[in-house]
Amino acid sequence: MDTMVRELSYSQAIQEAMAIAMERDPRVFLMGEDIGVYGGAFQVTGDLVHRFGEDRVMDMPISELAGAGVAVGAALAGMRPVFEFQFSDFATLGMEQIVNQAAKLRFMLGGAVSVPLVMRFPAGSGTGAAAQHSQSLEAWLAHVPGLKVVQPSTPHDAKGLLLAAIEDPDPVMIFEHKLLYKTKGPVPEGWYTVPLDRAEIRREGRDLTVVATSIMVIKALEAAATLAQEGIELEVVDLRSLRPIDTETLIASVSRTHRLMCVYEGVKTLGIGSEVSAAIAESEAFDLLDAPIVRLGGAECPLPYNPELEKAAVPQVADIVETARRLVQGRI
Amino acid sequence: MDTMVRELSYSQAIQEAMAIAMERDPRVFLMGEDIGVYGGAFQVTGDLVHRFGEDRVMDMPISELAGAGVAVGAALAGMRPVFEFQFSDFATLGMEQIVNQAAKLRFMLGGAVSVPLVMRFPAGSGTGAAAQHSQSLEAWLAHVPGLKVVQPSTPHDAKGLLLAAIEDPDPVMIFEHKLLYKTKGPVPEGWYTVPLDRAEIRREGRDLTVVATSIMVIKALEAAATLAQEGIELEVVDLRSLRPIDTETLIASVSRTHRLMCVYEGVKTLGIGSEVSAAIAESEAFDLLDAPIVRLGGAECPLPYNPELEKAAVPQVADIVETARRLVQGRI
Amino acid sequence: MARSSLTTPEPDTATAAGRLPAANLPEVYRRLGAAEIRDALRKMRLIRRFEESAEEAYVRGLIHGTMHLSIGQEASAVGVCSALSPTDYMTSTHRGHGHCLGKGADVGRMFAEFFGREDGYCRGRGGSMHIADPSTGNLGANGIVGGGLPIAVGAALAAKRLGNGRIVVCFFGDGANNEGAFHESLNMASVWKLPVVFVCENNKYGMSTSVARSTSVKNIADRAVAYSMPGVTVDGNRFADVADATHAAVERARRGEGPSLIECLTYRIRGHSKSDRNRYRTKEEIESWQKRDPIQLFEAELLEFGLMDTPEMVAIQTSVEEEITAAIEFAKASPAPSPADLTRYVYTTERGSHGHHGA
Amino acid sequence: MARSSLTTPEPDTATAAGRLPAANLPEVYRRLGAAEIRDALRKMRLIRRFEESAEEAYVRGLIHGTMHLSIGQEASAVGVCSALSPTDYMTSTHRGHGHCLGKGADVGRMFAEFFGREDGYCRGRGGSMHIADPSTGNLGANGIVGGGLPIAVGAALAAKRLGNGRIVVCFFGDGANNEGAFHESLNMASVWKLPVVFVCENNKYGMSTSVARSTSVKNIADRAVAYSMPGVTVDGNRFADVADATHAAVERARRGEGPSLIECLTYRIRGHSKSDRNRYRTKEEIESWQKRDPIQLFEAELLEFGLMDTPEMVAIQTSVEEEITAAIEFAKASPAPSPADLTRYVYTTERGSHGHHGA
Ligand SMILES: Cc1ncc(C[n+]2csc(CCOP(=O)(O)OP(=O)(O)O)c2C)c(N)n1
Ligand SMILES: Cc1ncc(C[n+]2csc(CCOP(=O)(O)OP(=O)(O)O)c2C)c(N)n1
Ligand SMILES: [Mg+2]
Ligand SMILES: [Mg+2]
Repeated sequence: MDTMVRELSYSQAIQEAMAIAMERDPRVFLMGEDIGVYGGAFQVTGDLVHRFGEDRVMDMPISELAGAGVAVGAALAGMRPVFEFQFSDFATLGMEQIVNQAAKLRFMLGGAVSVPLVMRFPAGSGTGAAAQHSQSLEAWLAHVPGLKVVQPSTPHDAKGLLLAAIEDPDPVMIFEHKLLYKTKGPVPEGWYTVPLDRAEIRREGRDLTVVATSIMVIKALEAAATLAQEGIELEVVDLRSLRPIDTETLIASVSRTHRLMCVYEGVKTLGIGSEVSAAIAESEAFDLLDAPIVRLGGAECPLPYNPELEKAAVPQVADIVETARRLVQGRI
Repeated sequence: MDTMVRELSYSQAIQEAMAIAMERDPRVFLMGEDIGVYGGAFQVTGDLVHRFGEDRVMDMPISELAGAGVAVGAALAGMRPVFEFQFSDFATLGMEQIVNQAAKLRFMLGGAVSVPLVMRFPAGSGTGAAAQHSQSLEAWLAHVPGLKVVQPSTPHDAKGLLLAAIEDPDPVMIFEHKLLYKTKGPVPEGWYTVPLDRAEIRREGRDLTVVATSIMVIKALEAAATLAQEGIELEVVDLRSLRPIDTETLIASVSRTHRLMCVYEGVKTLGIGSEVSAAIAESEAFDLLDAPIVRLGGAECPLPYNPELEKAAVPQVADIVETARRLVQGRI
Repeated sequence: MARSSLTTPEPDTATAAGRLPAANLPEVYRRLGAAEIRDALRKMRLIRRFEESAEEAYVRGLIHGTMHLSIGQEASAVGVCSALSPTDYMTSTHRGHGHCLGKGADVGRMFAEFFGREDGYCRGRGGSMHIADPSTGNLGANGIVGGGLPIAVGAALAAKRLGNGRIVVCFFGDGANNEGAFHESLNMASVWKLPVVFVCENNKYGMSTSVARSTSVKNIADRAVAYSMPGVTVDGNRFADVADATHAAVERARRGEGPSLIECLTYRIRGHSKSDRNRYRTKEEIESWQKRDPIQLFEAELLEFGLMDTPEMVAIQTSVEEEITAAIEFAKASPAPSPADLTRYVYTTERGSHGHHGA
Repeated sequence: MARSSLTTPEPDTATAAGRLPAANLPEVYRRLGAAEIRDALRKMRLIRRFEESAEEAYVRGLIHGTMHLSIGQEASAVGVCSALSPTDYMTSTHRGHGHCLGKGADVGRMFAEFFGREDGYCRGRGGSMHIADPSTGNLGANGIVGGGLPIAVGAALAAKRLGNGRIVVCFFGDGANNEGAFHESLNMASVWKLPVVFVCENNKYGMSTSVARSTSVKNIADRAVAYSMPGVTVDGNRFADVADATHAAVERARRGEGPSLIECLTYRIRGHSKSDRNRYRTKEEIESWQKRDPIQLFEAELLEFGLMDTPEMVAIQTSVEEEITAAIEFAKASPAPSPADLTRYVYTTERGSHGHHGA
């Protein structure tokens, strides 16, 4: 189909989703710091303010806690806020409202309310912005019942997940990777959704299941291409949904490949790969495993400024290739 | 020894540690909400204000973010703050200072400073205080390099870990369980420390390693006593240190028992047991495992008010007994 | 607006309302009809008896956990609510029973919640600290000090955007006024001229910490200047003062002129919660405030102005007693939630076995 | 205290400092010796040239990441620092190069940090946004808007407890003044009467958002009343105004009378960071502020009052150029950190292979 070949960047795809949602539903509005005339720190909202006006593309004071809470209150009172944290690191200031309020209100009130809000978190390293502007904190929120958490790796999913999130009656947290914003890919026109609870197999392969998230999906696919030349076939699964985790797809994949490796940028300890590993180790797939479950995650340090150190702090393609090879060859 | 048989409650042990530290080191002071004349929401600081004065047992305004940051600044400038969050749930308001500042400052400044502070978090459910006063959020902080995170399960360790934490040059986070405050146990007099990075085997057993944290250690020991009557011998390991995790002790234990179960109160998904499971599944102990690694964690919901629901939301002794039995009998 | 010059009222020397000359008849009595005034007094009684009964039930083990009683603060809850319409929103606090009843909640469903039952406002999941009644605009108590402030601003933003004419009342305590959420919320509400009335119930303590030890300004209402909004300090134990100040702020909000801050000086007679040993205040202080009981002050004033007579007041008490008794029976009869439903209500669209449930 | 009646100065019509009658000689010139005044001017030049050179280095690819330049704000950094002693503490911001140099940091180590090298102040781990120099009391820039406010209060608490006579200066921006951290920090500092001087560098924008759109009060200094501390608004482009206001606040702090708030009205000439397209302000606005260049104003004033002559000023420029050139050479020659050392400096007591390291 014609519409399928159109390419957009990840950030254009997100912007298009927001525009479509605002066109369709007058309750949808955007809130964040410098998302209006500035267009957002990563130019994701771009020129939307000129199209939808300042009431629907709202710059807010630098007040992340109240900002997050305003989104909660607006959602309770009939609106559909899409809130942007300028960097995911600043979520540390909004955790109270995200975790104690947004995530719990429906439950605490015995189902009397819903909190239909979306929060977007530009995350990840690779921009030389050092320790307070480079974190991947998605695991925190994936630990919290009441939230749904997704991490798109392609422009297609960035748009489809955002539209699904806006339509969803519950709070959905979307972790976007800053280095993906400029990556391009096919994006259908118009309105469509991608399910908030499904992993996606990006490449099939018999030797090893690699469960990756966000930008690591791209790196894992590169690693898979390299290893394919050696006859090693990786099955690359894009986890995509961190809460809930699509264990069904993961178990099915591991049952075929008998080996599992998790690749993610967040700090290794208690990062999302720890959960994937534990979910498989406790499942029926455990008995089918031929090798230890290996995790490649972020280093156990804050993100450094120096670019070489920064690269060393998160898994790179070469690390994936090397570890996957050893794993498949029974050397781990 | 005489001094060993003296029994104190968990909260008395903590209070004694604070008193000893303040006696020894004039830089040590306590900060928190209602820790002075009120004695702390859980009476942990008790009468210390009368002994050490308001400058060293400082009530603060209800300002968790700045409070945490004041502790950071005071630590940088030569003091040794021991900060109490009244409930661990309110850490959501202090995350910025804990995670972006306390944890990262030394690294970001290339080792030019240290941040010797201690934060205490009364955590856990069982008091009927519902979803915003019952969380177990230790996994969040255990995900953060730069922090050390411990969870004492006995009065002995509560004192020894706190003294070690106060002596430590880096930020140490201590998660205390509210239901443990009144439990009693032997506590040596005077100054001693418990290492911040070591797990402790509480009961030896050949059939199954149960790695538990905090109050779940007590429950696991009860379960072990029950199962011993059936001839099932649990090895109960008190994880105690969540960052770093003492994988050495865990691997050694699993290598003996060939089975692993993790029991913790925090939400199951991405709770501390997920990390323990993943660490073992990736270690040399993997090949020695005879059964899936099972996690018993908190339910995937906020903590409910109704007492029956509240109990159902966290692992109970009967759950541990039942799951351990099935695991050992090869029924999982 | 009732601009009281009160700072910290000296309770024992304060003028009893009943001795005011009729020329000073507070506006509220011209504004409200007899039925509304009767309703206000009845609500104050109902709140008082509700909390006293809850306290008894707690002692008898029918209620677990903890509870924050607002006995002594009924004039502020009811005075504020008397200026609201049923569709207006409210955010409340951990000390929120009065707010909830003031806004129109049903006592039976409140007891049921305290008893942890399915007919409770939160189906037994929330308890006292999360009591809410969205059907009367109450978006909920909050276990987080200051947690309701940003939510109120958000609801006001929604009301403004949706143009539904609703306004929002946001209760918070003196302790909460030092949270960052206070600052950020008042600033945003003012910048965006949102229809919200911030009501600080200054009962002199945040748990054990007095305002003097926690707050670097004499009157919390003085902080309003930092947000270019009107701020007034009123006698929070006097229904009429609270009602008049709120009425003015509500009118301003409805006219689209933005937020206001009202500080109600009041006092909680009971301890902070069930674990309070009252070490931070004196018996004398408590007693001096008991002499300014808001219900007694209100009744005295109504008698003085000839707006109600004693038999009517007695009738109110009787009907309140009946309502409380019936409510407790209702609550006791309500079923407890089933542990099988533990994870229900986490998400609106529930996966797996539970499917969708109606109310 | 230099209590300026300035609100938003109209830059093009403002009186050039040089035309002030000598009777109006600002206090600072009586207080500081010739060497100190010279040092202040030199620091302003050094900051300017440091940032211009860093900008060039960025374009040439020697620096990566992003950078927040304070060109146009040098008078506030140096004016404030002129009132401090070397042992006093400072917390700084993401726009902190001027603060850091003002407090006495070495340009070579700063460049080395920007180049990500081991001789950098943060051994290449921090970069521009985390530049710090504890040896001169600078506890660090901060990537979190408002992040330094509570830390400053904590350092002041420590200074008070340790009785070491130090005071703390806390820089933050107009944008930061709407963070909860601002409110909580000023309140605590006031309640505890801590020796801290809060300096708001109001450069009219927080990134793209003007003060008018973000802040519900005309002068940020007016928020001081909410914390019962003195608040003044000064011309932040005029060294003398900043220095006098800071001196008064520092004296107050040293006397144990508590904190103050100073608002310096100033302007950043460059974009917010390297990604700014300047869509939120006009060329005319920028140009009008360029006419009030703080270095030029300062030089004009010094000439007018006969406190320095042109040859001296030229000599300063020359020596600054030499220092910058040498510093860049030093920085370029400094080794890059080894990836093997990735997790060094996470903990003070390092386990495993690394052991302890000296500086
Ligand atoms: C963020 C947060 N910090 C601390 C607490 C514990 N706490 C509950 S109520 C309270 C005192 C609140 O004081 P105030 O706002 O004056 O309300 P009052 O209890 O006097 O009605 C405290 C400290 C909390 N629930 N939330
Ligand atoms: C908590 C937080 N929110 C947002 C940002 C992104 N950010 C960096 S600087 C800035 C503007 C700050 O404005 P101001 O305080 O006025 O300082 P200025 O940049 O004008 O010097 C913003 C929004 C941040 N770094 N931290
Ligand atoms: Mg109070
Ligand atoms: Mg600014």
